[in-house]
Amino acid sequence: MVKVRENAVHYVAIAAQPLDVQALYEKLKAPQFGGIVTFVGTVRQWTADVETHAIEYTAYTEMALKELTKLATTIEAQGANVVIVHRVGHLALTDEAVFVGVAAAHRGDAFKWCEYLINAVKQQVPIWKKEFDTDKIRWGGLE
Amino acid sequence: MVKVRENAVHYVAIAAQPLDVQALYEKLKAPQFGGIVTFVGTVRQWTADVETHAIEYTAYTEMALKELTKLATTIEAQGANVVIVHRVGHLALTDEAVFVGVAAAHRGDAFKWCEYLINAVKQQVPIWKKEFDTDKIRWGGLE
Amino acid sequence: MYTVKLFAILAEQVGQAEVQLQLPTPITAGAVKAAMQAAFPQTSSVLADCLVAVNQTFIDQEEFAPSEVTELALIPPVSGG
Amino acid sequence: MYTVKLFAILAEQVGQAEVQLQLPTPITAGAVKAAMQAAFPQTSSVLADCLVAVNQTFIDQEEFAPSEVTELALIPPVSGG
Repeated sequence: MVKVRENAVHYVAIAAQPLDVQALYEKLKAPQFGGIVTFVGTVRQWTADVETHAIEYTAYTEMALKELTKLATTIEAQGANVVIVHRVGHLALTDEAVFVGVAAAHRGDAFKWCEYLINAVKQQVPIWKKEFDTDKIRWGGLE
Repeated sequence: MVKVRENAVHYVAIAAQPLDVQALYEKLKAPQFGGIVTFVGTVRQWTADVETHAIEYTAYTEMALKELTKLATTIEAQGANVVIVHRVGHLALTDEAVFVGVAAAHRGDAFKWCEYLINAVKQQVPIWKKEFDTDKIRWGGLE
Repeated sequence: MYTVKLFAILAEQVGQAEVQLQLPTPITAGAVKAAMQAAFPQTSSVLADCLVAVNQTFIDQEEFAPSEVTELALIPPVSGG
Repeated sequence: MYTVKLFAILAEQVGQAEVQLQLPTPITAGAVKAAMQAAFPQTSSVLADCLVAVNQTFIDQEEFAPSEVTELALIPPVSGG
Protein backbone atom coordinates (compact mmCIF):
# COMPACT_ATOMS: atom_id res chain seq x y z
CA MET A 1 0.00 0.00 0.00
CA VAL A 2 1.28 3.41 -0.97
CA LYS A 3 -1.07 6.33 -0.48
CA VAL A 4 -0.16 9.20 -2.72
CA ARG A 5 -1.34 12.69 -3.46
CA GLU A 6 0.18 14.12 -6.62
CA ASN A 7 -2.14 16.77 -8.01
CA ALA A 8 -1.30 20.26 -6.77
CA VAL A 9 2.09 19.37 -5.36
CA HIS A 10 4.91 17.44 -6.83
CA TYR A 11 4.78 14.27 -4.77
CA VAL A 12 3.82 13.40 -1.21
CA ALA A 13 3.11 9.91 0.09
CA ILE A 14 2.76 7.61 3.06
CA ALA A 15 4.52 4.41 2.07
CA ALA A 16 4.29 0.92 3.51
CA GLN A 17 7.25 -0.26 1.44
CA PRO A 18 10.94 0.73 1.71
CA LEU A 19 11.72 4.17 0.29
CA ASP A 20 13.42 4.20 -3.11
CA VAL A 21 15.73 7.13 -2.53
CA GLN A 22 16.98 7.20 -6.11
CA ALA A 23 13.47 7.30 -7.58
CA LEU A 24 12.38 10.04 -5.17
CA TYR A 25 15.48 12.08 -5.97
CA GLU A 26 14.78 11.75 -9.69
CA LYS A 27 11.32 13.28 -9.22
CA LEU A 28 12.96 16.50 -8.00
CA LYS A 29 15.19 17.15 -11.01
CA ALA A 30 14.21 19.84 -13.50
CA PRO A 31 16.11 22.16 -15.87
CA GLN A 32 15.03 25.27 -13.96
CA PHE A 33 16.38 24.05 -10.63
CA GLY A 34 20.14 23.92 -10.01
CA GLY A 35 20.17 22.92 -6.35
CA ILE A 36 18.61 19.81 -4.85
CA VAL A 37 18.72 19.27 -1.09
CA THR A 38 17.39 16.08 0.42
CA PHE A 39 16.98 14.99 4.01
CA VAL A 40 16.66 11.31 4.87
CA GLY A 41 15.88 10.24 8.41
CA THR A 42 17.04 6.73 9.22
CA VAL A 43 16.56 4.51 12.25
CA ARG A 44 19.45 5.34 14.60
CA GLN A 45 20.94 2.82 17.00
CA TRP A 46 21.85 5.02 19.95
CA THR A 47 20.11 7.97 21.62
CA ALA A 48 22.34 8.84 24.55
CA ASP A 49 22.55 5.47 26.36
CA VAL A 50 19.32 4.05 24.96
CA GLU A 51 19.80 1.42 22.25
CA THR A 52 17.10 1.09 19.60
CA HIS A 53 16.74 -2.01 17.48
CA ALA A 54 13.54 -1.26 15.57
CA ILE A 55 10.82 1.36 15.13
CA GLU A 56 7.23 0.90 14.13
CA TYR A 57 5.62 3.90 12.46
CA THR A 58 1.88 4.37 12.18
CA ALA A 59 -0.06 7.23 10.61
CA TYR A 60 -3.48 8.78 10.37
CA THR A 61 -2.91 8.34 6.69
CA GLU A 62 -5.57 10.53 5.07
CA MET A 63 -4.93 13.43 7.44
CA ALA A 64 -1.15 13.00 7.17
CA LEU A 65 -1.44 13.32 3.38
CA LYS A 66 -3.47 16.50 3.80
CA GLU A 67 -0.85 17.99 6.12
CA LEU A 68 2.02 16.96 3.85
CA THR A 69 0.19 18.48 0.89
CA LYS A 70 -0.30 21.77 2.74
CA LEU A 71 3.39 21.91 3.63
CA ALA A 72 4.55 21.05 0.13
CA THR A 73 2.16 23.50 -1.50
CA THR A 74 3.43 26.37 0.62
CA ILE A 75 7.02 25.75 -0.47
CA GLU A 76 6.24 24.95 -4.11
CA ALA A 77 4.40 28.27 -4.34
CA GLN A 78 7.72 30.00 -3.66
CA GLY A 79 9.31 28.26 -6.67
CA ALA A 80 10.49 24.72 -5.96
CA ASN A 81 9.80 21.05 -6.47
CA VAL A 82 8.98 19.23 -3.24
CA VAL A 83 8.89 15.50 -2.50
CA ILE A 84 7.97 14.19 0.95
CA VAL A 85 7.45 10.52 1.70
CA HIS A 86 7.10 8.96 5.14
CA ARG A 87 7.32 5.25 5.83
CA VAL A 88 4.88 3.33 7.99
CA GLY A 89 5.36 -0.19 9.30
CA HIS A 90 8.23 -2.00 10.96
CA LEU A 91 11.69 -0.52 10.34
CA ALA A 92 15.11 -1.96 11.22
CA LEU A 93 18.33 -0.05 11.93
CA THR A 94 19.37 2.29 9.08
CA ASP A 95 16.03 1.85 7.28
CA GLU A 96 14.72 5.10 5.82
CA ALA A 97 11.82 6.57 7.81
CA VAL A 98 11.35 9.80 5.90
CA PHE A 99 12.55 11.49 2.72
CA VAL A 100 12.19 15.25 2.25
CA GLY A 101 13.56 16.73 -0.97
CA VAL A 102 13.52 20.26 -2.34
CA ALA A 103 14.77 21.39 -5.73
CA ALA A 104 15.17 25.15 -6.16
CA ALA A 105 16.95 27.54 -8.48
CA HIS A 106 19.50 28.39 -5.79
CA ARG A 107 21.00 26.25 -3.07
CA GLY A 108 20.39 28.61 -0.15
CA ASP A 109 16.63 28.34 -0.67
CA ALA A 110 16.82 24.57 -1.12
CA PHE A 111 18.63 24.13 2.21
CA LYS A 112 16.31 26.50 4.05
CA TRP A 113 13.11 24.97 2.69
CA CYS A 114 14.21 21.37 3.19
CA GLU A 115 15.08 21.99 6.83
CA TYR A 116 11.82 23.88 7.35
CA LEU A 117 9.85 20.97 5.89
CA ILE A 118 11.40 18.20 7.97
CA ASN A 119 10.91 20.28 11.12
CA ALA A 120 7.28 20.87 10.18
CA VAL A 121 6.72 17.19 9.38
CA LYS A 122 7.95 16.28 12.85
CA GLN A 123 5.75 18.89 14.51
CA GLN A 124 2.42 18.69 12.77
CA VAL A 125 1.92 15.57 10.67
CA PRO A 126 -0.05 12.79 12.41
CA ILE A 127 2.56 10.03 12.32
CA TRP A 128 3.80 8.16 15.39
CA LYS A 129 6.78 6.07 16.25
CA LYS A 130 6.89 3.16 18.66
CA GLU A 131 10.50 2.57 19.50
CA PHE A 132 11.70 -0.92 20.41
CA ASP A 133 14.65 -0.22 22.66
CA THR A 134 16.81 -2.73 24.46
CA ASP A 135 15.42 -1.76 27.86
CA LYS A 136 11.77 -1.17 26.94
CA ILE A 137 9.27 0.11 24.40
CA ARG A 138 8.98 3.88 24.04
CA TRP A 139 6.35 5.93 22.25
CA GLY A 140 7.86 8.96 20.49
CA GLY A 141 6.68 12.37 21.62
CA LEU A 142 5.78 11.27 25.14
CA GLU A 143 9.10 11.37 27.01
CA MET B 1 38.75 7.82 -14.92
CA VAL B 2 37.69 8.36 -11.36
CA LYS B 3 40.26 9.76 -8.98
CA VAL B 4 39.45 8.86 -5.42
CA ARG B 5 40.88 9.41 -1.97
CA GLU B 6 39.33 7.16 0.63
CA ASN B 7 41.78 6.76 3.52
CA ALA B 8 41.23 9.25 6.31
CA VAL B 9 37.85 10.47 5.13
CA HIS B 10 34.81 8.61 4.05
CA TYR B 11 34.83 9.26 0.32
CA VAL B 12 35.90 12.14 -1.90
CA ALA B 13 36.40 11.95 -5.64
CA ILE B 14 36.75 13.78 -8.92
CA ALA B 15 34.71 11.78 -11.42
CA ALA B 16 34.76 11.74 -15.19
CA GLN B 17 31.61 9.61 -15.33
CA PRO B 18 28.02 10.52 -14.33
CA LEU B 19 27.43 10.56 -10.59
CA ASP B 20 25.55 7.57 -9.18
CA VAL B 21 23.51 9.42 -6.57
CA GLN B 22 22.10 6.22 -5.06
CA ALA B 23 25.53 4.65 -4.58
CA LEU B 24 26.94 7.84 -3.04
CA TYR B 25 23.96 8.11 -0.71
CA GLU B 26 24.45 4.50 0.41
CA LYS B 27 28.04 5.27 1.45
CA LEU B 28 26.69 7.74 4.03
CA LYS B 29 24.37 5.39 5.90
CA ALA B 30 25.43 4.05 9.30
CA PRO B 31 23.59 2.90 12.44
CA GLN B 32 24.99 5.75 14.54
CA PHE B 33 23.70 8.46 12.17
CA GLY B 34 19.99 9.28 12.00
CA GLY B 35 20.07 12.27 9.67
CA ILE B 36 21.46 12.34 6.15
CA VAL B 37 21.51 15.60 4.20
CA THR B 38 22.67 15.67 0.61
CA PHE B 39 23.18 18.52 -1.80
CA VAL B 40 23.26 17.89 -5.53
CA GLY B 41 24.14 20.67 -7.93
CA THR B 42 22.76 20.17 -11.41
CA VAL B 43 23.22 22.09 -14.65
CA ARG B 44 20.53 24.77 -14.65
CA GLN B 45 18.99 26.14 -17.83
CA TRP B 46 18.38 29.76 -16.89
CA THR B 47 20.42 32.31 -14.91
CA ALA B 48 18.40 35.51 -15.11
CA ASP B 49 18.02 35.90 -18.91
CA VAL B 50 21.06 33.82 -19.84
CA GLU B 51 20.26 30.36 -21.21
CA THR B 52 22.79 27.60 -20.62
CA HIS B 53 22.82 24.43 -22.68
CA ALA B 54 25.96 22.72 -21.40
CA ILE B 55 28.84 23.11 -18.95
CA GLU B 56 32.35 21.74 -19.16
CA TYR B 57 34.09 21.23 -15.83
CA THR B 58 37.85 20.88 -15.49
CA ALA B 59 39.91 20.38 -12.35
CA TYR B 60 43.43 20.47 -11.01
CA THR B 61 42.64 16.97 -9.94
CA GLU B 62 45.35 16.12 -7.42
CA MET B 63 45.04 19.45 -5.64
CA ALA B 64 41.25 19.32 -5.73
CA LEU B 65 41.36 15.93 -3.99
CA LYS B 66 43.65 17.38 -1.33
CA GLU B 67 41.27 20.29 -0.74
CA LEU B 68 38.21 18.01 -0.66
CA THR B 69 39.99 15.73 1.80
CA LYS B 70 40.83 18.67 4.09
CA LEU B 71 37.21 19.80 4.05
CA ALA B 72 35.80 16.33 4.66
CA THR B 73 38.31 15.59 7.44
CA THR B 74 37.35 18.75 9.32
CA ILE B 75 33.68 17.77 9.36
CA GLU B 76 34.21 14.05 9.99
CA ALA B 77 36.28 14.96 13.05
CA GLN B 78 33.14 16.50 14.52
CA GLY B 79 31.28 13.20 14.17
CA ALA B 80 29.86 12.59 10.70
CA ASN B 81 30.26 10.67 7.48
CA VAL B 82 31.08 12.88 4.52
CA VAL B 83 30.93 12.13 0.79
CA ILE B 84 31.94 14.73 -1.79
CA VAL B 85 32.21 13.99 -5.50
CA HIS B 86 32.63 16.53 -8.28
CA ARG B 87 32.19 15.77 -11.97
CA VAL B 88 34.57 16.84 -14.68
CA GLY B 89 33.88 16.72 -18.40
CA HIS B 90 30.99 17.79 -20.56
CA LEU B 91 27.61 18.03 -18.79
CA ALA B 92 24.14 18.55 -20.28
CA LEU B 93 21.12 20.18 -18.64
CA THR B 94 20.10 18.53 -15.33
CA ASP B 95 23.31 16.46 -15.20
CA GLU B 96 24.79 16.25 -11.71
CA ALA B 97 27.88 18.43 -11.28
CA VAL B 98 28.49 17.87 -7.59
CA PHE B 99 27.26 15.67 -4.74
CA VAL B 100 27.88 16.65 -1.12
CA GLY B 101 26.46 14.36 1.57
CA VAL B 102 26.70 14.46 5.34
CA ALA B 103 25.36 11.85 7.75
CA ALA B 104 25.23 12.90 11.40
CA ALA B 105 23.52 11.83 14.58
CA HIS B 106 21.17 14.82 14.46
CA ARG B 107 19.66 16.63 11.53
CA GLY B 108 20.60 20.17 12.54
CA ASP B 109 24.29 19.30 12.30
CA ALA B 110 23.79 17.45 9.02
CA PHE B 111 22.13 20.49 7.41
CA LYS B 112 24.71 22.92 8.76
CA TRP B 113 27.71 20.84 7.72
CA CYS B 114 26.36 20.00 4.27
CA GLU B 115 25.73 23.67 3.48
CA TYR B 116 29.14 24.62 4.86
CA LEU B 117 30.82 22.02 2.65
CA ILE B 118 29.17 22.99 -0.64
CA ASN B 119 29.96 26.65 0.03
CA ALA B 120 33.58 25.73 0.77
CA VAL B 121 33.81 23.55 -2.35
CA LYS B 122 32.69 26.49 -4.45
CA GLN B 123 35.16 28.85 -2.80
CA GLN B 124 38.39 26.93 -2.48
CA VAL B 125 38.56 23.78 -4.58
CA PRO B 126 40.38 24.17 -7.92
CA ILE B 127 37.58 23.22 -10.29
CA TRP B 128 36.36 25.41 -13.13
CA LYS B 129 33.28 25.64 -15.25
CA LYS B 130 33.08 26.74 -18.84
CA GLU B 131 29.47 27.57 -19.53
CA PHE B 132 28.07 27.16 -23.03
CA ASP B 133 25.29 29.72 -23.13
CA THR B 134 23.04 30.58 -26.03
CA ASP B 135 24.66 33.99 -26.51
CA LYS B 136 28.31 33.07 -25.80
CA ILE B 137 30.77 31.03 -23.75
CA ARG B 138 31.30 32.14 -20.16
CA TRP B 139 33.99 31.07 -17.70
CA GLY B 140 32.62 30.73 -14.18
CA GLY B 141 34.08 32.99 -11.53
CA LEU B 142 35.09 35.73 -13.96
CA GLU B 143 31.92 37.74 -14.51
CA MET C 1 -23.08 8.71 19.37
CA TYR C 2 -20.00 9.79 17.44
CA THR C 3 -17.19 7.62 16.15
CA VAL C 4 -13.80 8.94 17.28
CA LYS C 5 -10.61 7.55 15.69
CA LEU C 6 -7.73 6.68 17.98
CA PHE C 7 -4.05 6.25 17.11
CA ALA C 8 -0.75 5.05 18.51
CA ILE C 9 -0.55 4.82 22.30
CA LEU C 10 -4.16 5.92 22.68
CA ALA C 11 -5.41 3.05 20.53
CA GLU C 12 -3.23 0.64 22.48
CA GLN C 13 -4.51 1.86 25.84
CA VAL C 14 -8.09 1.27 24.75
CA GLY C 15 -7.39 -1.78 22.62
CA GLN C 16 -9.42 -0.33 19.73
CA ALA C 17 -8.75 1.88 16.70
CA GLU C 18 -11.98 3.82 17.31
CA VAL C 19 -14.55 4.38 20.03
CA GLN C 20 -18.17 5.56 20.19
CA LEU C 21 -18.69 8.62 22.37
CA GLN C 22 -21.74 10.64 23.39
CA LEU C 23 -20.96 14.34 22.75
CA PRO C 24 -22.80 17.56 23.60
CA THR C 25 -23.66 20.17 20.97
CA PRO C 26 -21.73 22.17 19.83
CA ILE C 27 -18.82 19.82 19.41
CA THR C 28 -15.51 21.16 20.71
CA ALA C 29 -12.03 19.78 21.37
CA GLY C 30 -12.67 20.05 25.09
CA ALA C 31 -15.94 18.12 24.83
CA VAL C 32 -14.30 15.26 22.90
CA LYS C 33 -11.49 14.97 25.41
CA ALA C 34 -13.85 15.15 28.38
CA ALA C 35 -16.09 12.42 26.97
CA MET C 36 -13.07 10.22 26.24
CA GLN C 37 -11.71 10.68 29.72
CA ALA C 38 -15.06 9.78 31.27
CA ALA C 39 -15.44 6.64 29.15
CA PHE C 40 -11.79 5.51 29.25
CA PRO C 41 -10.10 6.91 32.34
CA GLN C 42 -6.94 4.92 31.63
CA THR C 43 -6.19 7.38 28.79
CA SER C 44 -6.19 10.37 31.10
CA SER C 45 -2.48 11.26 31.16
CA VAL C 46 -2.06 10.89 27.39
CA LEU C 47 -5.29 12.77 26.68
CA ALA C 48 -3.88 15.86 28.37
CA ASP C 49 -1.36 16.12 25.49
CA CYS C 50 -3.75 15.13 22.68
CA LEU C 51 -5.12 17.37 19.96
CA VAL C 52 -8.49 16.90 18.32
CA ALA C 53 -9.02 16.75 14.56
CA VAL C 54 -12.36 17.41 12.89
CA ASN C 55 -12.61 16.31 9.29
CA GLN C 56 -8.84 15.67 9.24
CA THR C 57 -7.93 19.18 10.42
CA PHE C 58 -6.58 20.13 13.83
CA ILE C 59 -9.02 22.24 15.83
CA ASP C 60 -8.35 24.54 18.75
CA GLN C 61 -11.22 26.60 20.20
CA GLU C 62 -13.63 26.21 17.28
CA GLU C 63 -17.20 24.95 17.77
CA PHE C 64 -18.94 22.62 15.32
CA ALA C 65 -22.57 21.77 14.70
CA PRO C 66 -23.20 18.01 14.35
CA SER C 67 -23.91 18.42 10.64
CA GLU C 68 -20.44 19.85 10.08
CA VAL C 69 -18.66 16.84 11.57
CA THR C 70 -17.96 13.87 9.34
CA GLU C 71 -14.78 12.57 10.99
CA LEU C 72 -13.45 12.95 14.51
CA ALA C 73 -10.03 11.91 15.78
CA LEU C 74 -7.90 12.18 18.89
CA ILE C 75 -4.26 12.89 17.99
CA PRO C 76 -1.54 11.96 20.49
CA PRO C 77 1.73 13.91 20.33
CA VAL C 78 3.11 13.26 16.85
CA SER C 79 6.58 11.78 16.42
CA GLY C 80 7.22 11.16 12.76
CA GLY C 81 10.51 11.81 11.05
CA MET D 1 63.34 27.29 -15.52
CA TYR D 2 60.29 26.15 -13.62
CA THR D 3 57.26 24.35 -14.99
CA VAL D 4 54.03 26.15 -14.04
CA LYS D 5 50.70 24.38 -14.55
CA LEU D 6 47.86 26.37 -16.10
CA PHE D 7 44.12 25.68 -15.96
CA ALA D 8 40.82 26.76 -17.42
CA ILE D 9 40.78 30.17 -19.09
CA LEU D 10 44.47 30.68 -18.41
CA ALA D 11 45.38 27.49 -20.27
CA GLU D 12 43.14 28.54 -23.15
CA GLN D 13 44.66 32.02 -23.38
CA VAL D 14 48.13 30.52 -23.69
CA GLY D 15 47.12 27.44 -25.65
CA GLN D 16 49.09 25.18 -23.30
CA ALA D 17 48.44 23.29 -20.05
CA GLU D 18 51.83 24.35 -18.66
CA VAL D 19 54.58 26.87 -19.33
CA GLN D 20 58.27 27.21 -18.50
CA LEU D 21 59.13 30.36 -16.54
CA GLN D 22 62.37 31.86 -15.23
CA LEU D 23 61.86 32.73 -11.55
CA PRO D 24 63.97 34.58 -9.00
CA THR D 25 64.89 33.11 -5.60
CA PRO D 26 63.05 32.95 -3.23
CA ILE D 27 59.95 31.90 -5.10
CA THR D 28 56.82 33.84 -4.20
CA ALA D 29 53.29 34.17 -5.56
CA GLY D 30 54.11 37.65 -6.77
CA ALA D 31 57.21 36.44 -8.61
CA VAL D 32 55.29 33.70 -10.42
CA LYS D 33 52.57 36.09 -11.53
CA ALA D 34 55.09 38.73 -12.61
CA ALA D 35 57.04 36.21 -14.70
CA MET D 36 53.82 34.92 -16.28
CA GLN D 37 52.69 38.41 -17.13
CA ALA D 38 56.03 39.25 -18.75
CA ALA D 39 56.06 36.07 -20.83
CA PHE D 40 52.34 35.99 -21.73
CA PRO D 41 50.93 39.51 -21.54
CA GLN D 42 47.59 38.30 -22.94
CA THR D 43 46.88 36.70 -19.53
CA SER D 44 47.24 39.98 -17.67
CA SER D 45 43.62 40.64 -16.69
CA VAL D 46 42.99 37.05 -15.55
CA LEU D 47 46.32 36.90 -13.70
CA ALA D 48 45.20 39.73 -11.45
CA ASP D 49 42.61 37.38 -9.98
CA CYS D 50 44.75 34.23 -9.91
CA LEU D 51 46.16 32.49 -6.87
CA VAL D 52 49.39 30.53 -6.85
CA ALA D 53 49.73 26.98 -5.56
CA VAL D 54 53.02 25.45 -4.48
CA ASN D 55 53.00 21.68 -4.08
CA GLN D 56 49.21 21.70 -4.45
CA THR D 57 48.61 24.18 -1.65
CA PHE D 58 47.51 27.79 -2.05
CA ILE D 59 50.20 30.26 -0.99
CA ASP D 60 49.84 33.86 0.02
CA GLN D 61 52.93 35.78 1.22
CA GLU D 62 55.16 32.77 1.86
CA GLU D 63 58.65 32.47 0.34
CA PHE D 64 60.06 29.18 -0.95
CA ALA D 65 63.58 28.01 -1.66
CA PRO D 66 63.93 26.21 -5.03
CA SER D 67 64.49 22.90 -3.25
CA GLU D 68 61.10 23.20 -1.55
CA VAL D 69 59.17 23.54 -4.79
CA THR D 70 58.15 20.39 -6.64
CA GLU D 71 54.97 21.65 -8.31
CA LEU D 72 53.84 25.15 -9.26
CA ALA D 73 50.42 26.16 -10.54
CA LEU D 74 48.47 29.29 -11.38
CA ILE D 75 44.87 29.01 -10.20
CA PRO D 76 42.22 31.16 -11.90
CA PRO D 77 39.10 32.00 -9.83
CA VAL D 78 37.51 28.65 -9.03
CA SER D 79 33.92 27.96 -10.05
CA GLY D 80 33.04 24.39 -9.17
CA GLY D 81 29.70 23.33 -7.77
